[in-house]
Amino acid sequence: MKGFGHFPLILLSLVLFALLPFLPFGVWQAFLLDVGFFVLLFTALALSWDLVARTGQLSLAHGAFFGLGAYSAGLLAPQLGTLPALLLGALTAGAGALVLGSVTLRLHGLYFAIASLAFSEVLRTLALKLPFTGGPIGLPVPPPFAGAWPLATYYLSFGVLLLATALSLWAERSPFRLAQAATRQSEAVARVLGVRVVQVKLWSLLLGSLVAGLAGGVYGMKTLFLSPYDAFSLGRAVEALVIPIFGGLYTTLGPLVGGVVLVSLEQALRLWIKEGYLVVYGAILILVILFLPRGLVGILGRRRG
Amino acid sequence: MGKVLEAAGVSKRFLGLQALKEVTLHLEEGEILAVIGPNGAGKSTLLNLLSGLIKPDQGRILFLGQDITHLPPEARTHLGLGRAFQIVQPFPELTVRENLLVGALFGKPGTSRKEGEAWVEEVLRLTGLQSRSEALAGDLTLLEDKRLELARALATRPKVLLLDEVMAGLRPKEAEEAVALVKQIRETGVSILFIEHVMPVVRTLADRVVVLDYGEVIAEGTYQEVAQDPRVREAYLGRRA
Amino acid sequence: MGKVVGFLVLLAGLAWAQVPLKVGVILPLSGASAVSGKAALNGIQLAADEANAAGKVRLELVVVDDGTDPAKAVPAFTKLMTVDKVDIVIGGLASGVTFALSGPVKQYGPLFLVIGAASSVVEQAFEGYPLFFHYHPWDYHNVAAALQFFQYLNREHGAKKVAILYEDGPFGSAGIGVYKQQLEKLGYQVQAEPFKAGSGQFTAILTRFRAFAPDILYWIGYDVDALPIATQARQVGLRPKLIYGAPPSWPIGFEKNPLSNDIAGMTAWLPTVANAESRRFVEAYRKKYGEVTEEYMAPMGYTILKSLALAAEKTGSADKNRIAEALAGLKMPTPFGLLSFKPSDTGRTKYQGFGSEIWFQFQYLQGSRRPVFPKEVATRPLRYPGEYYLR
Amino acid sequence: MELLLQTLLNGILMSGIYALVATGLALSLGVVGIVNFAHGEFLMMGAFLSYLLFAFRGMDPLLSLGLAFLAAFVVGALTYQGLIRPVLRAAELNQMLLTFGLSILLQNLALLLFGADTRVVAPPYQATTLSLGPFFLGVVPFGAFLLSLAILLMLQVFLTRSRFGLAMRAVSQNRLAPGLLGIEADKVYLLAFGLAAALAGVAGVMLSVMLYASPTVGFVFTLKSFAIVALAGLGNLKGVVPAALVLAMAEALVSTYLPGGGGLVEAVFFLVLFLALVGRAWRKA
Repeated sequence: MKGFGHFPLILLSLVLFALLPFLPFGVWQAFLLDVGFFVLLFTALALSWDLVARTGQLSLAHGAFFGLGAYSAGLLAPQLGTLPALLLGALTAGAGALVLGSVTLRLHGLYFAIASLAFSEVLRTLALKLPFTGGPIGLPVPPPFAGAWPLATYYLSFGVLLLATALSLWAERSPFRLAQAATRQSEAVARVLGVRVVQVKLWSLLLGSLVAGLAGGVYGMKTLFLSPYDAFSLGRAVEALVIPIFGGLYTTLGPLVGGVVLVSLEQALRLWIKEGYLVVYGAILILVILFLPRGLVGILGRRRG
Repeated sequence: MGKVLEAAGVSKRFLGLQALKEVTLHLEEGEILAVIGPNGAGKSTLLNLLSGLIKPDQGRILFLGQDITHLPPEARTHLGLGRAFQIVQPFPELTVRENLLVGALFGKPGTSRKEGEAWVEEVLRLTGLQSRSEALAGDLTLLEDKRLELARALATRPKVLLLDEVMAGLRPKEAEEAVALVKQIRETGVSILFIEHVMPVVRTLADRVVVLDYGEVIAEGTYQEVAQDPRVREAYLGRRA
Repeated sequence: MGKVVGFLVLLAGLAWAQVPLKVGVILPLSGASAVSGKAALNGIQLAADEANAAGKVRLELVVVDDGTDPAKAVPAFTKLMTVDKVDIVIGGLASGVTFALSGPVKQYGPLFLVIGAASSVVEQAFEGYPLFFHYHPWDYHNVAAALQFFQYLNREHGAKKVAILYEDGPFGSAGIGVYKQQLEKLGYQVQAEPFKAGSGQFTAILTRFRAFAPDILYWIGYDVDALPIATQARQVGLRPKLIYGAPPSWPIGFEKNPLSNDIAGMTAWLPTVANAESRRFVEAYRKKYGEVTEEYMAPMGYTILKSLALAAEKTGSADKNRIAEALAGLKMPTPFGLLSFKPSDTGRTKYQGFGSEIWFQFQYLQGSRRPVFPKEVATRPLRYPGEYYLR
Repeated sequence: MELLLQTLLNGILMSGIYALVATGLALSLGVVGIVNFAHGEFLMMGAFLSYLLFAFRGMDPLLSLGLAFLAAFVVGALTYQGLIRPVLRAAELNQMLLTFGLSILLQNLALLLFGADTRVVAPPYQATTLSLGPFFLGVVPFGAFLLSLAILLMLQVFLTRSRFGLAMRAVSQNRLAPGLLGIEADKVYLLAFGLAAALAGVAGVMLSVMLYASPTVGFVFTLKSFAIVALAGLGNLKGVVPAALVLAMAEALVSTYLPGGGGLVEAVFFLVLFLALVGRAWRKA
């Protein structure tokens, strides 16, 4: 299908990120790696949101998937080790997504968004109240692989992005893309044309939540500490939605470019403008919508869908 | 010839309004059946029931002898029951070819990408949409939209096709073309049930006509037969007066 | 503004300044803890000015914003370590963010002077880290100070019932279990209810408390809750003899609101505190910023940088280990009283600056906050019961 | 029994202000078709206006009400002209990102101008309380409730009696195809968006007296308003008041009767919402 045109660009940026620890940035090296970590992670989260949005489900539950993954991985890592804990974290998020998805099948657009928001708020309260989560005080998380390898978190984050990109590219270049696009544009018509809409929606939500849960797990291993307000943050869910719109919806390249630009931009603005940097950030969002209605990738070509 | 599609005593209420009342009708293999009736007679409800978008309160729907009353729309499509909508609803962000590909790939489970693409080529040719195949569906003219609607239903390779006022809004010349197209589709072995307002179209196209009024079947027969039926005349004229 | 540049360089005018010292400052200048963070930064900058003017050391501050968010704090801290190459960092205001910094701190090994982060979870995270200087009291100190007050209220005023409202985030919930247990040990009957900070809705909980008829209404929350609690207690007809709160800061203009009258609270410092250091600080602060601060994080930041400058002066070196050594042996008067470092009560960390002794209780009396407990610092007697009861 | 009645009373009082804020949101959603994430920032502006006039001019917040209405209306109208009108035909998600950007911008502008501090006003009647037998009634919440009700009634009259109001309802019931956006519709949109902001501005003044003014005061209310509007049925103006009542009651009952309920209020609020949305969707089919 389409999307071949951007493939070299996607590949190039991935290679750049893979090599980032070895590029000569001098004193900025470590700082860029830390920024890079969060760029990769939040870009992956944004891609996972886009993957779901392609079916027309506007998820505000990505903060919840992120939090589910973060807490499950954080709780399990001491017993099971890093990778199994991350995997189970992702699966927990996936299970949450299937529960959410199957009861909200008939909700569309903003109704789905608000139901998923409500879901997220309820889960946050659970994290706050359950006896084994550390409650409001928070949960310490061990670093990955007992801290043996300093670049571990960076490459874990890179791995999450790689997975998100691979899933997104697969979805974009297989018939699944048509099923998603048909479902988004009209569920009734899609069904009459034989698209198994329920499956398409649930699969998309499942894949998206697995990536989001994985991202959450890696996040905890970087910050070493989770609290319900941070891990289940609504702000993070919103960021996951802002990035794809900013970069260009329903594509792989859009969230990728959007994530790299927007997350780095925020870090840079904070560093150089400091007070009131979010005023500039807000203004940039507005200007992009007004002048680049298809997002940043709108500059590259006119297609989407 | 046997019955390919059958509605047996189908009823449906909406919020206390009786939209369909024990409707029984059938479609013969290879036949073109028209369902007509004044506005609000329940024609669209009937089509939605047949294609599975809504479920009947009572009665059964049989397709090729199989009870499909409780099957979801996509499963009916997989069995070979296709449908085109009255208000054309292309996927505007996909190209014409991609629109058809949706039907071709998902309409029959197990269709390979290659088979699907080949079939889409054929449908494009049949419906005269080849030259527009790479255009975004959102950019089509009304006539092209109507063709796409038909083509997309056809792409699912149906044995039975349900058409919902596909001629509405077309100029006489364009309608003539569309009629020819529908006849051509029948030639490929597809049985057709269609809803129509435009009477000349019904006359030239339909082998048989069923008339609905207030959710009930009030007449059935050839165009000439039902046109003579006093109840039909009353239903149409009485309301207009 | 000069602040438009990413960092702020303060240069002493004295060319013969002896010890040049680059200090990283990582504070929440945006996000939930921005009020405290900015106050702390003001105090730090004031102290840096003074130290540079004195001429024995030359301090250069590199300030970064942690955004009250681990995802922003970690890169910002790394930048301090690797780009700005500082050996000494002042920061760690919010507990969650400080915890997130524990990994990078251990990795880069700077001298870490911690201004806030009262949660004892943070203490566990930094256990065994040799260059960890924690100035602010731990949460168990806060609990101890408040309990002392409760003991006094019980003994002297016959208070028997406490209703506790605590916000359900880490700030309000951290010590709640201990509080309940200890208050009951003191002979109190306790009812505790969580609430969500900033929701402003207390009528329901307060209505329920009415049947309990508490002597003391104790709320552990933020500045946003101060006024709603004061008004809604009256509106549901709850009449405690004392409304007592422990937010990190109070609303601006609250003292001018008659509803604040007789509300008591706990703080480590007030601009009216009578010690010499505090008066000097207030004067200097007014001169530099043109206003008086009410935030205790301002003198806390001031104190930290002062102590650092003093230690650097004493060693005459910029080496972090030698400065740490000097800090460890330091005895210094501060707006909070005497500062000296000792191992923490739990023994987990070696250098704990202040303890429960810096906390005192004040009351809003006729438009300003006056210390009322303990006796050594009290400038007015505690009004008990308060006017919300007498009404 | 007394406790129950007092609880119900508390719930009813709170529902007024919820309904006022949510009605504004429903107006912009139902008439203009815009999901306005910056709605809470209009509220925040009202709260700050009230605070500033009180702190520097000694003006009673009651007098600020009218001013806040006008000021917020103007800001809303300008927002429509400058930002919303250009994106009326854009995809819904684009509109959402735009209003989200506006929300961030306004909130942080306030932060830059006024700092993050919580600010309070002190009118003499702030905590005045009526006691009716065993029941207590705060004058300010009661007044805010009555005022909200009055404003909503006036809005109702405006929508059903005036020409513009009728046009507005026509638009909300049968949203015009974007291509048919005529001058009339444009005016209707402008008016509706301005009105929506004005309602939030007035609510902001009330909240400055009941709670406080700060850059983030609007956030909770935006969130709850979205919940209420969704419960009412998106853009359904008539459903807003009952929905606000249901959610306010749920909150009051939970925090009164559930042990530890204060911490569960939000969760219950959203649980009710979730079940209602899901339940309705499955029943309808």
